[in-house]
Amino acid sequence: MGLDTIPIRSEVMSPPFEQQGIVALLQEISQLLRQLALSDENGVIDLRRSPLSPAQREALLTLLGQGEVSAELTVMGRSRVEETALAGVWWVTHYNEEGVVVAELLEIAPIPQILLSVEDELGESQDRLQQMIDGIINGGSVK
Amino acid sequence: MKSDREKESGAIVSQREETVLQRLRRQGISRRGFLKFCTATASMMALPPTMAPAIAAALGSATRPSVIWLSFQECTGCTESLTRSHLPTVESLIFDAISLDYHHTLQAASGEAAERAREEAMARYAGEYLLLVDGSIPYGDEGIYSTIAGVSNLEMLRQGVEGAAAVIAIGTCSSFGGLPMASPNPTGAMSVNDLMQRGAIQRRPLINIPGCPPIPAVITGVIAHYLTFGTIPQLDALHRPLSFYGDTIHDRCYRRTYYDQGKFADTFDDEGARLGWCLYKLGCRGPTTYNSCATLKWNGGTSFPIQSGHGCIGCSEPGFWDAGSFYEALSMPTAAATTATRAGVGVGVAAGALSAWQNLHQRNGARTGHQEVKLDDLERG
Amino acid sequence: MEVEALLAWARGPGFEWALLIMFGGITLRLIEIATLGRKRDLSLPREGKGSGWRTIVSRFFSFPLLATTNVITYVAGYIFHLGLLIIIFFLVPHIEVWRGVLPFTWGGLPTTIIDLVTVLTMVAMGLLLFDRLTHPVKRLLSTAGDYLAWTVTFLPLLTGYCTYHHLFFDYSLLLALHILSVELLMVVFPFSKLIHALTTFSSRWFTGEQFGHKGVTS
Amino acid sequence: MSASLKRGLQAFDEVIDASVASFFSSCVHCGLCADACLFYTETGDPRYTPIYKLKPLQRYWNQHYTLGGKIASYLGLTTAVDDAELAEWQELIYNSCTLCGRCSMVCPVGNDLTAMIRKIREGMAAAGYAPEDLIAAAGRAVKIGSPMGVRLPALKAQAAHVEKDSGLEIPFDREGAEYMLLLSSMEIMNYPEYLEAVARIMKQAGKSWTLSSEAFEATNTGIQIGVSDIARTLVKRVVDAAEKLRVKTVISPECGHAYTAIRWDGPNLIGRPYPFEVLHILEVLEQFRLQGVLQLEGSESQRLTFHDPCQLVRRGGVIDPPRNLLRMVADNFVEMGDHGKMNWCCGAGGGVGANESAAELKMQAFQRKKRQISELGVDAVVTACANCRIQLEEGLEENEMDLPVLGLTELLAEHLPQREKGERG
Repeated sequence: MGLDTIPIRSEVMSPPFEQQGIVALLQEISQLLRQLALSDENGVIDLRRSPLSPAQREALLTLLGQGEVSAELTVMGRSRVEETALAGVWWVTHYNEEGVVVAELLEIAPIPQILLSVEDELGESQDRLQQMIDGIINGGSVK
Repeated sequence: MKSDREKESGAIVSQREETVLQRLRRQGISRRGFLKFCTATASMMALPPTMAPAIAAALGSATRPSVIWLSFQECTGCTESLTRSHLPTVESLIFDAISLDYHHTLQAASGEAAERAREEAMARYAGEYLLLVDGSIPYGDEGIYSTIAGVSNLEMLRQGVEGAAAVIAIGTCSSFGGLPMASPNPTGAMSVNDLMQRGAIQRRPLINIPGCPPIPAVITGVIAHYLTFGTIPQLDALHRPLSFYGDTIHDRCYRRTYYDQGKFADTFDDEGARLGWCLYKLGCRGPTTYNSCATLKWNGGTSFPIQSGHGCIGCSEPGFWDAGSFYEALSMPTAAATTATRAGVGVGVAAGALSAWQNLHQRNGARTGHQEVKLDDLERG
Repeated sequence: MEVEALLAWARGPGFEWALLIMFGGITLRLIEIATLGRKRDLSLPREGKGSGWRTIVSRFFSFPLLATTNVITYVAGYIFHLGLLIIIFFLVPHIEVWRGVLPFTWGGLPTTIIDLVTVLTMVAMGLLLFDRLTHPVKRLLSTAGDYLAWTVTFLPLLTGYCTYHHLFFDYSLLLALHILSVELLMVVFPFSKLIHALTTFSSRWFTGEQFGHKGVTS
Repeated sequence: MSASLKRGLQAFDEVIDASVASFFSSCVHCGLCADACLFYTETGDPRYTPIYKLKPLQRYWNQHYTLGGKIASYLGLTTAVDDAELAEWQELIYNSCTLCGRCSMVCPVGNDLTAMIRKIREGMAAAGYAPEDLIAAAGRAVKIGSPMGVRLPALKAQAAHVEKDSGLEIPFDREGAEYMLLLSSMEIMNYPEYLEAVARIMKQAGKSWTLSSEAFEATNTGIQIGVSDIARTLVKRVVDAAEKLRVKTVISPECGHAYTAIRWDGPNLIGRPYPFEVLHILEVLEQFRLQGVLQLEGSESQRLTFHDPCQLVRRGGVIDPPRNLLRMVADNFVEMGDHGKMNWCCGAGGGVGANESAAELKMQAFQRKKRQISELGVDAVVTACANCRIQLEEGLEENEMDLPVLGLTELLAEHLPQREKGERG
C-alpha cells in the first residue's frame, strides 16, 4: 500500500479565506517598507514565529512573487536569499548542514545583511591580497 | 560534546576562558556563519529578529559556563529529546558553548569517577555553575525511593542547588512533578519548585522548562539566553520563560480559524479530521496549554501533534496526568455526573418528603380544623 | 499550580456538588409544589377551547397582547432568554458538556456567532438591570433574590466571554472561573426565582387548564 | 368568635395548593402584570401592581411551604406576616382589584394572579381586614336575602308592575318549569325593564320559566369579600330552590360575578356537581337564536359598542353570544379596543363598586373605559352586567359624556315584533 492510497488530503481553502490570515503580515511588510524609505532602517520579520498554515504560506509566496535576484550561500549549511517581486523585500531561508530550516525571514532592506561584506572583512581581504602579491614578488608561485 | 567527555579537568579551565565567538571561529565558522547562527538563535528564542546583532555581540564575549545536569525520577526522555535533535544544528552549537561537567547518561566516566567529577565541578565553580535537573524528586519516607551512589536524590539536589547560580528544571517531572507525582504518587514525588517552596532545598533563581519532553530548542534557547545576557529570561508565575510559554497552543495553532468557525472533527477518522478541522472535541488541550509546539514544532521544525492529527495532551501543564481523559473535550466535566445527579435526586426526595409532609400537615390541619366563618366573625373583636 | 487544581476541582468534585445540590433542590421544590395538590373542579366544563398545554406554548408569545409601556422588559427579555438558550445549547464546548451528561448530541454554531450573541445577551441583561433599578414597578417588586439571580446568571456570560477572548487572566483560570460561575448558578437555581425555568410550565398549565375549563384560550 | 390574625393565617394555609406554590415559585418580578391592571395604568402607582398585592400571601407561602423559607424563618432571617401588614394591604387587595383577570392573561410565566387575589381575600376577611361596606352587604345578603336589602315583597311588587304594564305573567315557584330566572338586586331596583324583557322573550320563544320566592337573588357577596362559607350559604339557597322546582336550567342575570359564582364556583363550594345547568341570560338568548325562536324585527341605526363584563368573557367564557345577538339588531356595531377576553374592566367589579372607600379610585380607574368609549365616537354603549352598567352610567355622567348605557337583553326585547305586545301569556 502506498502513501497515496491513504485517504488524507488537505482542504483547499478558498483564496479569500487563506488571504485573510496573511493580511496582518502584509501590512507589517508595508509598514517596514515605509520605515526603510524614511529612515534607512532595515526591518526583519521572523516567519517561523507566525502561525501560518501550509496553504497560507503558499498564498504568501504567490502574492509576493519572484524578483530578479537570488543568491545561494554555503555557510554552516545552505542559505537562500531571494528577492520577491517587491523590490526591497527579501525572502531569506537558512538551512543547517542537514538541510533543515533553522530560520526563515522576510528582510526589508536594500540588500540583506548576510550578503554584505563589512569593513573588517575588507581589511582582511586586503591583507590577504597583499600577502599574495608579496609572495609573487618575493619569488615562487602562490598556492 | 565528545571533547567535553574526554577532557581532563585542566583542559576545562583553558577552554572555559575562550569566548563563544573564539570557539566558533576556531571551528572555522565565518562572520556570515556567526550571523546566521545568531539569527537562528534569535528566532529560536522568540526574540525579535533585530536582536541578532545583540546576541552576536554578547556571545562574542561570553565564556563557557559550567553546567551540571542531575537526573532523578525520570525516563531519560528529556535527554533523548535534546540529543535526538538534528546534529549538528544551531542548538548543538549552543551546547558546544557550555561545559557540561556532569550528566550521568552522556558522560563517559562512570561510578566513583563520575561522582568525583561532579563534586569537583561543584567545588571549583561554586556559585557560578548552572544546575539542570530532570525528573521529580521522591520526598516521601525521607527520599529513600531513589538514590545514586548511595546518595538520595533529595540530598544530591540539596547539595547541587547550594552552589548553583541558577536552576533549570528540564521537563514536566522536575518542573511540576509529572508522571511520578500522578495520583496516588507512591514516592511522594515533588518538583524542584515544590521543594524550594517548602524549604527542603535552598532557593535559587529557577527556570521551569516543562514538557514531556520539552522542545529541544527551548532548552538550548534558555541556555543561549543565559549565555547571551547573563540573566534568566522573563518568567511567568509558574517560572516558565514567557518567550516560549507566553501563548497557548490554541492561540498559535494554525487550526484556530476552524475553532472560530465552529468546524470540528468529531472522530479521528471523519471528514472533519481529514479536512484538518479543529480537534477541540477530541480532547485537544491546546486552549489550556502554554507552550511553543505550534510555532517551533518538533523534529527539526517538521510538525507537532496537532499538525499530525492528534490533539494536544497538555504535557507541559501541571497535573496533566490527573486532569481527566485526553480524549474528552476540555469543557467536558470529569465529574461522575450520573452518580451525582442520582444522589441529588435522592437527597431531594428525602428532603422533599420531609418538607412536604410538614406542609401537608399544616395545610390539611388548617382545612380539617376549619371553623366556619360567619358574619359576626368578619369584625375584629 | 493552584489554577490547575482549581480547574480540576471545578470540572470534577465542584461539578459533582453543583449537580447534587441542583438536582436535590429541584426535586425538593417540585415535590413541595406537587404534593400540595389541587382540588378537582366540580363545575361542568365548557367544551374545550383551550388547555394547559396550549397555554404552555402560547405564553412564549405574549408580546403582541399588550400595548406596553415596558419595552425594555419585553425586548431585552426576549433577547436575553433566546441568547442564553443559544449560548447554552449551541456553543460547541457547551455541547461537549451536554455530551458528557446526555446520551445524544447535536451540531453547534460558529463560535463567532455565539460571541456576538453573548455580547447582545449581556447588553440585554445590562438593560434589564438598569430597568429593574429605575422602573418604579420593578424597583418596588425587586428583592435581594432578584439581584442575586441576575448576578449568578450574568457571571457565566461574563467569564465565558473573557475566557474566549483571554481577557484579564490566563485561559485556565478563566475557564475555571467560568465553570465555577456556572456551578454557582446551578446551586442557586433551585432556591431562587430561577426555578421559574421549570415551574413556568406547571404555572402555565394550571392557568391554561383553569381558563380552558371555562372555554377561554389563555 | 371574632376575626384574628391567627384565623387569617389559617385561611392562608387552607387556600395554598400546588397552583399557588407553582405561581409564586415562577414569579420573576418582571412587573408586566402592572401593565395589564387599570389601577396601575390609570394612577401610575406601582403599589397597584397585581403581584405586589399578593405579597403577604407570597411571603407566608415562602416561610411555611418551602424548605428554604422554613430554615430562614427558623434562623430569624424573615419577618412574619402581621396585623400591620394586612391592615396596610387591605386597600390593595379590596379597593384596587376588581378580580377582572386581565393580569392572569398577560403573565409571561402563566400565573393566575386573579385566582390568588380571590384566595388572599379569604385570609384578609378571616383576619378582619375586609372593607366595612362589603361586610355590611354580606350581612344583608345572608340575613335579608339580598346585598341591597331587597326583600321578596319588593320583588313581587315589581313583578306585579311588570305584569300590569306588559300583560305578561311573571311566574313564581312554578315546579317543573324549564328555566329558573335569577335576578340581581340592582336589576330589581334600578332596571326593572330587564324582567319585562325576559318575560316577553320567553313568551315569544314559548319556553316555560319561573322565579323562586326562596332564591331570586343571584349576586354573591361571599365571593367578593372572599368568604367561602358565606358564598356557600348563598349558592346553596339557589341550588335548593332549583332542585325543589326541578328546573332544567338556572339563568344567571345580566351580572358578571353572579355568573361566575353560580356557574363556576358554586359546585366547588357545595362540593358536588349540579343536577341542572347554569347559563347566563346571553347564552340562553344565543340558544334561542340558534333554535330560531328568537325572532326580531327592525334595527338600530345608531352607532353602538359593547362593553364586555370581565366575569363573562375572561372569567366566564361567554364571548361570542353578545356579538351574535347584537348583530341581529344593530346595523352600526363597532368593537372596542381590546374587546373580548382582553377587555378592560369598568373599574367597579369584584366588590369595588359596593365599597364606598374605593369610590374615588374606582372613578380614576374608569378613565381607561372613558378613553376607549370616546375614541369610538359611539351613540350608546351596550353591556350585559348591571354592575358595569351602573359604573358606566355614573362614570360617563361624571365625565360629562351624554351617552345612554343599555342592557343587551332589554335592547333585544325592544325589537320583538310589536303584535306580541299586550297579549297575555
